Amino acid sequence: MPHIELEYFAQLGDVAGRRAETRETVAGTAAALYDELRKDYGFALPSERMRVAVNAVFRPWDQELHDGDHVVFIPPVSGG
Amino acid sequence: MPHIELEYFAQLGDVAGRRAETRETVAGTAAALYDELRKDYGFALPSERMRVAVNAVFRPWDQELHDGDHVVFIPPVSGG
Amino acid sequence: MSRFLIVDTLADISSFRESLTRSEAGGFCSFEGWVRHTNDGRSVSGIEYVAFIPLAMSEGQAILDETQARFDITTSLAMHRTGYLEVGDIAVWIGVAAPHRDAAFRACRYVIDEIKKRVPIWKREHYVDGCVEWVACHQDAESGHVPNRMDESPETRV
Amino acid sequence: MSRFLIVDTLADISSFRESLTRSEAGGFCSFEGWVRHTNDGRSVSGIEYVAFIPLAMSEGQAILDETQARFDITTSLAMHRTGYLEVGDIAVWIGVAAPHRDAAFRACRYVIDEIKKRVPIWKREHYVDGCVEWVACHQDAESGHVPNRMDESPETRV
Repeated sequence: MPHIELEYFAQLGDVAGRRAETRETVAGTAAALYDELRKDYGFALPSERMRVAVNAVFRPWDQELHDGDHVVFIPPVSGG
Repeated sequence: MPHIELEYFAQLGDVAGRRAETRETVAGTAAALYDELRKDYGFALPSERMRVAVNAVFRPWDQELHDGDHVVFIPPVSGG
Repeated sequence: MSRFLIVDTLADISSFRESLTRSEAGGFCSFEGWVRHTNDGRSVSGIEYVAFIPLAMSEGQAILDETQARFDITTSLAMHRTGYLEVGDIAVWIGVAAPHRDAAFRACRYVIDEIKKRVPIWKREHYVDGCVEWVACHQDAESGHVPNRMDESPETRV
Repeated sequence: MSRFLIVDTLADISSFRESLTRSEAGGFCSFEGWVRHTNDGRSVSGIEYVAFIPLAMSEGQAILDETQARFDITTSLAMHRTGYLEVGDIAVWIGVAAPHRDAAFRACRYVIDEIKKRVPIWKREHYVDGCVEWVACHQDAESGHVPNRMDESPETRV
């Protein structure tokens, strides 16, 4: 199974109880991976409210994931 | 005749050849005084393009003038 | 060189401003976001900012590049803080120099609006009563629904 | 105390900005007008500003009072230079602090727009070729008519 590097920001980090992890997953897309994480951690935010970055670039939800990819799910931002 | 204290700014000072003067005049209003000055100095600007300040307060053109009043005709401003 | 800076210490805004002076610029507009002492009536002791730094830097730079293309400006620079900020500290600084003032104002406004929409930075407010909450989304974890306030981001406050 | 200042020496804008910090303000917008090196393609060596000081001060203060009444802002300050300024010098500085950014931007813009319309200050440009001309009206003395450019004041340039 591919290994994915995950980083968690803001409330995702609090809910997951960690800032980062390496995860073995069969999820083939960013969307599938987020569904998996919602089941595991109970993230409240639906993907419609989120964006996803793969290897530090914004990508569509159907982005295919490959072994070693770095994935960050982006909750609504609040900078400024 | 009343004595009026005049100060000239910007191009008015250049055209009049002075920055200030005390003028004896029969002009009873600011408008009449400006007409008199246009005749004497050849100011190009019509009063519609000007404003007038009496004793350092903007006043209407029909403002009556009194002995000792300080009058400034204000050409279009260009600060900022 | 990137003109979108993410800085984890007190920023020297005089030097930012100085770096934007150009003899062809006649107007300069800057915006600063300051940490306020209250949010929704609660007393705030400070705000913690966290950024996903590589993406925040590239997205911030993209905003400045868009701004340069969209408005008739000479140059621009933006800085966003991370870490713990106290009331009165500068969270964000934006400066735009332009030949004329209209472009300077509109470009500066565009940059802050886009930063707030798009740059992956999050803030957590520390209240005087000891509570600590992620600003935009702390209601979600409790209620499981997306409140309107997330859309409107009133908590972003500036 | 008047918050509209007319200053005949190099201004310390850091202290102006500092004087506007408020813990209830979340947004701060400032505008600076700088002396540009060209006007209508001619090289400018400097600009001389002359003010009818008592009226300029009262009219400037009236603008700031209107701004305070019209926008939801915390405080504001404006400074205008007089005397001879070189290219790059600051001719005007305006700062507005507000709870939220929209009011800060709009109020700051209002102040500079009104200053340019109403405050009795005039500038005379010194060109590198040795000519010296009052900006808004130098065509009048020659032609006796009022050119459109006086209405639009393109020469004010920011």
